[in-house]
Amino acid sequence: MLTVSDLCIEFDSPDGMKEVVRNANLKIKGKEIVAVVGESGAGKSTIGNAIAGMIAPPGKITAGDIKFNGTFLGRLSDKEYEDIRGNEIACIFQNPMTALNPLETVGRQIIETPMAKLALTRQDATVKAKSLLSQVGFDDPERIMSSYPHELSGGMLQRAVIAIALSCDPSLLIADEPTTALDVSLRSEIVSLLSKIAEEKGIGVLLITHDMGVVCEAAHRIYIMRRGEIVEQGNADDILAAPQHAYTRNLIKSVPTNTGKNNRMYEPEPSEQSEENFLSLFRTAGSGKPLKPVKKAPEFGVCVKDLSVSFSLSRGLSGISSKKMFNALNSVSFDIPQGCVFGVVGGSGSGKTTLARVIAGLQAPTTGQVDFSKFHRTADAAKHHHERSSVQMVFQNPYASLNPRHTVLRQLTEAPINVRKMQHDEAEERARKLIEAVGLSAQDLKKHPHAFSGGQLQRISIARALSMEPTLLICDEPTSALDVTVQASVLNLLKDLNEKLGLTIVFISHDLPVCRHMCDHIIVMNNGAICEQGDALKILDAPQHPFTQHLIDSAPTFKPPGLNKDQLYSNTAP
Amino acid sequence: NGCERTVASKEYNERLLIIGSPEEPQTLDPQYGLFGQIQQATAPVVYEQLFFRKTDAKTLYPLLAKSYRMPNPSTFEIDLREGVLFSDGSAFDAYDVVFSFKRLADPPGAGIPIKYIANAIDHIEIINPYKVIFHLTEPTPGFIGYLVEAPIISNEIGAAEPADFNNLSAAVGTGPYRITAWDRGDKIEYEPNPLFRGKQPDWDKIVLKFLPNHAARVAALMSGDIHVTNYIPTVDVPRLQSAEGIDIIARPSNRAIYFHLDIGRETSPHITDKTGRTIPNPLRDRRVREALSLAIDRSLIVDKILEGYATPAFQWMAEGHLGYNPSLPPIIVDRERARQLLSDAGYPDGFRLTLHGTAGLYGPDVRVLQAIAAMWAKIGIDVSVEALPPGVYWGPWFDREFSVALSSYGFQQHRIVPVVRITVSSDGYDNIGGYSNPEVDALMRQIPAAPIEQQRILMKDVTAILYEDIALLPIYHFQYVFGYRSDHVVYDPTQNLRDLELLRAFPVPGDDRTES
Amino acid sequence: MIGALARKTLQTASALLATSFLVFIAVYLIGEPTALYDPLIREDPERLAALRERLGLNLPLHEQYLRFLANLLQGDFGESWVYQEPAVMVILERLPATLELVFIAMVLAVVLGYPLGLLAGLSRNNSYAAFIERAAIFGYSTPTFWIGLVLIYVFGVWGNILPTIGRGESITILGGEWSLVTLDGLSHLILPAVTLALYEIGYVTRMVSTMTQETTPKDFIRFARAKGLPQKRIVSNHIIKNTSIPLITIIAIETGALIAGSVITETVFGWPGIGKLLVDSVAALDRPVIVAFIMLTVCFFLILNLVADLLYTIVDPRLRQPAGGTA
Amino acid sequence: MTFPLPQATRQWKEKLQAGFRAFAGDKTALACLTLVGGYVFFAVFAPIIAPQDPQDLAQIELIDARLPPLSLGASSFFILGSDALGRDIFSMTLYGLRISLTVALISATGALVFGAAAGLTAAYLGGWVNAVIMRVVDIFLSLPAILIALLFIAVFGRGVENTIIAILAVQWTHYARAMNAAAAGEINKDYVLAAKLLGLSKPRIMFGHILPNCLAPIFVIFAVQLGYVIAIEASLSFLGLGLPVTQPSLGSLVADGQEFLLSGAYWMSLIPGFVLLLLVFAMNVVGDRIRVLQNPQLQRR
Ligand SMILES: Nc1ncnc2c1ncn2[C@@H]1O[C@H](COP(=O)(O)OP(=O)(O)OP(=O)(O)O)[C@@H](O)[C@H]1O
Ligand SMILES: Nc1ncnc2c1ncn2[C@@H]1O[C@H](COP(=O)(O)OP(=O)(O)OP(=O)(O)O)[C@@H](O)[C@H]1O
Ligand SMILES: [Mg+2]
Ligand SMILES: [Mg+2]
Repeated sequence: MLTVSDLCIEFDSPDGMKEVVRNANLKIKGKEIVAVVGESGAGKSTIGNAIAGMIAPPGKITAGDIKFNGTFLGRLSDKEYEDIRGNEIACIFQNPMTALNPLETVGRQIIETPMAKLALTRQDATVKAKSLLSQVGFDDPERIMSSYPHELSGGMLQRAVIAIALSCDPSLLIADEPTTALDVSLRSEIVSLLSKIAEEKGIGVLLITHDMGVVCEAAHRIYIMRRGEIVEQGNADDILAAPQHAYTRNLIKSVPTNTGKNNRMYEPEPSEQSEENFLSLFRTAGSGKPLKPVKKAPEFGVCVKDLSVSFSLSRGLSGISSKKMFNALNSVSFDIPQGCVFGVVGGSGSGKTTLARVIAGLQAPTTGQVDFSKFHRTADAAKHHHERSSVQMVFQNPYASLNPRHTVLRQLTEAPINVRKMQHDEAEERARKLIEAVGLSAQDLKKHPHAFSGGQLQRISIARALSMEPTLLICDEPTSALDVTVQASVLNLLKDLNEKLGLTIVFISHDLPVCRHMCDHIIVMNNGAICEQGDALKILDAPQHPFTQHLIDSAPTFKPPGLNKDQLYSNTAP
Repeated sequence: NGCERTVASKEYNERLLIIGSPEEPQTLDPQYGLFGQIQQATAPVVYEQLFFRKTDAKTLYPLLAKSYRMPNPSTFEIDLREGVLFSDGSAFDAYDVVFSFKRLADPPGAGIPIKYIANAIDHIEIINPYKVIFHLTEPTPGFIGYLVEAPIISNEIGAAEPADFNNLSAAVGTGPYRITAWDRGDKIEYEPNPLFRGKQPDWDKIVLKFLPNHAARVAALMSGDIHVTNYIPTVDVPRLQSAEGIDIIARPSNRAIYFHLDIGRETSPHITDKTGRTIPNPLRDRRVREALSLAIDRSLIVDKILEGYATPAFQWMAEGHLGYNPSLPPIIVDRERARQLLSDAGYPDGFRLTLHGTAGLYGPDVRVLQAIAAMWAKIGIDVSVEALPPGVYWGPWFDREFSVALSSYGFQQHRIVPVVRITVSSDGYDNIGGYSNPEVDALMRQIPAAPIEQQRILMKDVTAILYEDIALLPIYHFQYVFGYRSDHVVYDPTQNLRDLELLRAFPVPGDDRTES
Repeated sequence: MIGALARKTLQTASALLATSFLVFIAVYLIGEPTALYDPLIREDPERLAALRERLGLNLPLHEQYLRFLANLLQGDFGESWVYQEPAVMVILERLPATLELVFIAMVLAVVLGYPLGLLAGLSRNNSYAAFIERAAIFGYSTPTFWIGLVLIYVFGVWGNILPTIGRGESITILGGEWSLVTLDGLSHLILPAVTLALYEIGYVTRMVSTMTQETTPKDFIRFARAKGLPQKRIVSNHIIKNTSIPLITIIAIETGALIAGSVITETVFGWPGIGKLLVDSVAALDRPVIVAFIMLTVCFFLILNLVADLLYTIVDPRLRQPAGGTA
Repeated sequence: MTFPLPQATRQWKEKLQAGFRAFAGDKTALACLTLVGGYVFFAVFAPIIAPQDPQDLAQIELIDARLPPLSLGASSFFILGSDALGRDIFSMTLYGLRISLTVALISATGALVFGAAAGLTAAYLGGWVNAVIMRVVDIFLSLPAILIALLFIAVFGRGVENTIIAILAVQWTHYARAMNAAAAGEINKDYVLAAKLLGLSKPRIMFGHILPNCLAPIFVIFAVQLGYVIAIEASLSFLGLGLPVTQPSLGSLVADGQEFLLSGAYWMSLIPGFVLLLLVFAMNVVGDRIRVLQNPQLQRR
């Protein structure tokens, strides 16, 4: 069905054109789910975009062909391409949160495609949209249809985008990280949905993902990419069982286990930069005191009391006076002990992001409060808190949280220079170290956000949060777009900061294995309420609440045939 | 003769006349303002006066009056025309005359009385419906002029205010036309008054269109969208003259453009030496004033700025007007002598002054100001020009905040004496130059009461003294430039063409109005 | 809701009050117009006093203002000093002429400017797109009186196709005279409306084109393309809304600005609108008319801007909710 | 022999060079930039280039009034003709350019800075600040420029500064409203929240973060206003309320000359008019190129 041969793609960069995809060869047959897995920034999304004809100029395809059902896509006119897109080739963009027009309801954006491509009437299209929405796991499609994108959570948007992609019954689906923002049970629902339609409707799926569990469960064949090249390919089972390339091996090894607890992630190639060196960037360390692991101090902490947040569901002008409200958070109370990694897990749309925003002070609670008065050990730190910068947040949507007009360098140095009164040179030096610590290069500092891949942006936003040396770091799905190897190094970095410098972290994630290794404490949320909270391991190993149990049961499991994970870890874990 | 009828040419079949005017009346109340505002121009075809004057300004024709007698200098006996109807059907009689003059003296609502008329009349006696006697407070030689000015309105309108004229409910006159519509900012429409006593006029409709932009108005004349217009920019005259079907007329006027010189004060607010220090007022020295006058090339200004459509003015009054003195010689430009005079007066290096004037009030006033400044610059005076919008100009002008200030006055014959008096008498309100000459003061006291022939002689003396003293700096006398489609209208040269009295010049009213 | 309405009303009222006060002071500072109305008035102090008393100029400024306010409370803006008629009537009488001119000009601006702008914005590298963009620049940079005079010359003197001066036949509707509804009226409207519109068309074209250029690289437009939506659907469903906020702004401002600001066009074409009235009134320092006029335009702007604000919230749902509280 | 530049200067120089290279990517824009440069050159060196100083009344000979281009008058040779007072149109255009550039740039930039700041502050601070600022904007929107110009002339006399202030007083409102509307859509976006969390100061967030993302409409308004400001100034001249009569700007030359437009003396209005149009055109093209360059997503076609 689809053959990609010798594809090369270039993008511009401050240092001239740069090849980001080199000689890629790829094949997809009908009924087949082909996974593309690889390092963040390897060029996976770029290949997907190239197939859909969506390379943004000045980027361009410099060589190679894409043949789809006998036609060479590269030779199509804009108009002909238009006819193919949607009903032949459909896309799920990597970042669902910016893929939708903020000024239109989600419903209209779903139905417009079938109306235009399949010539459905508005009624038929609406019926179809509703059924699609329930297929992707919504109980109340009506509400989703009438919502605007900003009123939906990350996971909800992602599912809406999937629904849109499926709305015209395409024969090839390019799914770029379709499950990153979904909780585990939805993730398996979506995965089986994809498998089902691939099987039933005979469509080919190009599944770009980091989630080895998903790969394991759904993919028939796998391509492994690294630095713009496809380094390995083959049947899913073969590759997972007997990876040939060193990178693939590392990848598989790095997948966090579902049992036990390692306080660190497995990192196949720990960064050359010594962690001491990195940590010395931080003020506490810079002040000359020797680096000592900081004691956890549970007696201090942030108290969240009776927090509720409700949004009005007014629609249009008629709604201005209506008082219909939606409760995103329902009197939530808990304490975040200082120095711990505080995990928040829960269903999609359960209010995690809302909670994070309230704690960060970006959203006024309807009732209740977040009390920081017992958080700081010293008056000095408390004062620092009021200058705001002691609470930092990594936003769920890195695309929107980085100012599109500023270079990465500016994003990383502006606050240190202006708020922390750092010298220019020092700030730039730190920015370089930070960006390297999250696995990017100093060259990248000159670029603007639009020139980065999803995972790269996510790391930039982590680096930015860290540049302020927060005492409380709120991470909203900070690694959802990262492949497991990069994820491991980033998470270890956070863990180091937590352990050595006592950084308190609120860690929102869907990835239960990650939570297991990262978190000391966990709350499980569902529908705006906490259904369970306590020690991380206890909850994950012995969930009490039915919702938690359901969540844990439905997690896709990654069990590479023939490899003993525990063994792997015991070999290399520090 | 003056009764020549206008004929519609073949090209314009409709009996329609469209006149383009740059200005619009502020009200249709013919009595509201009597000082050169435009309503006087629109009124004549609608309202009539007791008497009427033609171009030469001397001959008087009775209009609503039949005849008059002056048994003594302060009594005017007037026989009124009988059988005249107002356009609303009511009859004209002595009560309307009394009403009209009463209204002038004591206007309804918030109106301002026209003092000079009110003060002149002691009372009006009605002998019978067609005979009235004006009893004056004192002998007033120019009184007949007031009768020429005052339009007669119907007493039926009672306490009507300007607004009632504007909405046409009170706009009732005895003239050949009546106003049928006023679209503010756009046009006034006139139609024949069916009750007019004379022959019905030729035009079935006259439209007075308001077109403030000169270039656009000229274009409209060329395209035939309007048939007659006035205030044609002189630069456009050659082109219009060469255009087919368009004729141009220029009529001299007694409107003088002149400058007041600050003579009265020890120091003058806008005169300094060249470093900006205050100096004793040089304008007090006659030699300096003469130098200024000699430096101005009036003919060049008339030629180059007004295309010759003006008359260089060496004395205040224009030829043919009260106070014109033919024995005074023209002033020939002489820069050498001007410089010499300046250095004799102790200003070999000149001084610095600001010339004030209006911007856009009197045609090319801004250009005239600059041209004069340039001419003075050439005799070593540093001149800067401040051209102010009219709304801003007159306040400081009256408050004597200027040193050399542009002025202009369009004289009507009977107004010349009072205006000259207030302008040059030591205690005159308009004497903003502070000129003071006991001889002139004495003459000006003497003249108003003198008989008219005596006035003529004395006024010449006044003019000569002013010329000699260089009390004012006259520059030129204005000419009215009209253009019309000669293929559509015929121009009647006997009519008095002042300002905007186009209506009178083109659609000639019935015969009996002009024959006494 | 009621509270919001009350707040808006209060704001409006205080804006009006502030305006009237400002204008009062401004006209006072510019000077006294008595000499303008009657050049010889100084000759006669008695008459000057009478005139000043009539105009209320004999009172100290604050008393004049208080008196004005007192009358205003009874809905009376005072009588025009020049026209001797209620100031509001003087203005209202001429309002329809200006309104229809502005209306036609703005309609032309949107009807022509929007598609041209979209065309230019969507295909940035085409020669015709470049042509549209450059033509738009000339549209808004050419002096109005040039355009007016050239149109008069071409269509009046030279071609003799269209009437060049004044307003055509009008019909009374709702107490106002409207010439828009007659053929003759419409033919008179064309040239002045086009003269006014050229600037606005250029402006709208430029704004739409720029906003389109800024919108097209956004992710959601790329996604819409990836969905296979035809270009015209992308334009109608996505681009138009996302380019419309600045457009609403400039249309609101320009409509308001044209109402008072079409003086030059009105002067050139002898159009009986209120722009010319304002200029004349300012020149004659006719304070009642100036004050009434400006208060009227303030109201007009307040309404226009209210409508614009409403449209913003219709266009952008994110503006409907009160801003996320920040601690 | 070259001296090593200090690091910062070198960086600036590099940035500037890179910026210029990017700018030169569009040939029309480059041509227009050259043109604007030429204009600035002529404006700055007008006193040296112009054969006549039209502001010096002593040099004016009325006898030379209204000579067509390429005619020899009494006082000098008039390459582009003379005006109604005998001033050299070429020299007047050069001097007018000086004044027009000053008036246009200062008032348009001033209005931009002031208006954008007001609109942005209002949007960012919200609440009563917003209400007050925006109502003030409404009021100023309604104040006619002629009234303000007249007020200034009455109180301070004519002057370039007064014209600038009168124009500024009216035009800033346009930016304020456009900015307010654009910023209202930005203030709740994540990147702004992130900036708040970083502890950046309010002015920095407003001007460093929100502003660059609202620039597109502002650029257009500025481009339009550059021409419009000159037009307003010409209109003020048209109404007799403009610059001092002895210091004509391009706009007032065009306005004064329009009287002669149909009477054959076309050069008085047309020549300065075309010079003006070309200037506005070039500035627009340059401005648009800058807008494209400052948006990283549009950079380098
Ligand atoms: N518009 C662009 N301009 C310049 N460079 C770009 C652009 N888009 C992507 N790149 C570069 O191309 C490379 C590949 O990006 P791509 O988005 O394909 O990565 P990816 O494999 O999808 O990564 P991730 O898993 O993080 O999403 C990255 O290094 C990125 O910096
Ligand atoms: N501005 C808003 N207006 C209306 N509803 C909103 C708004 N913001 C969030 N919601 C609703 O609140 C609920 C919680 O959203 P939130 O983003 O906190 O979910 P989440 O737990 O982060 O989900 P996910 O894991 O999918 O990101 C969702 O149902 C969402 O639709
Ligand atoms: Mg990607
Ligand atoms: Mg979320």
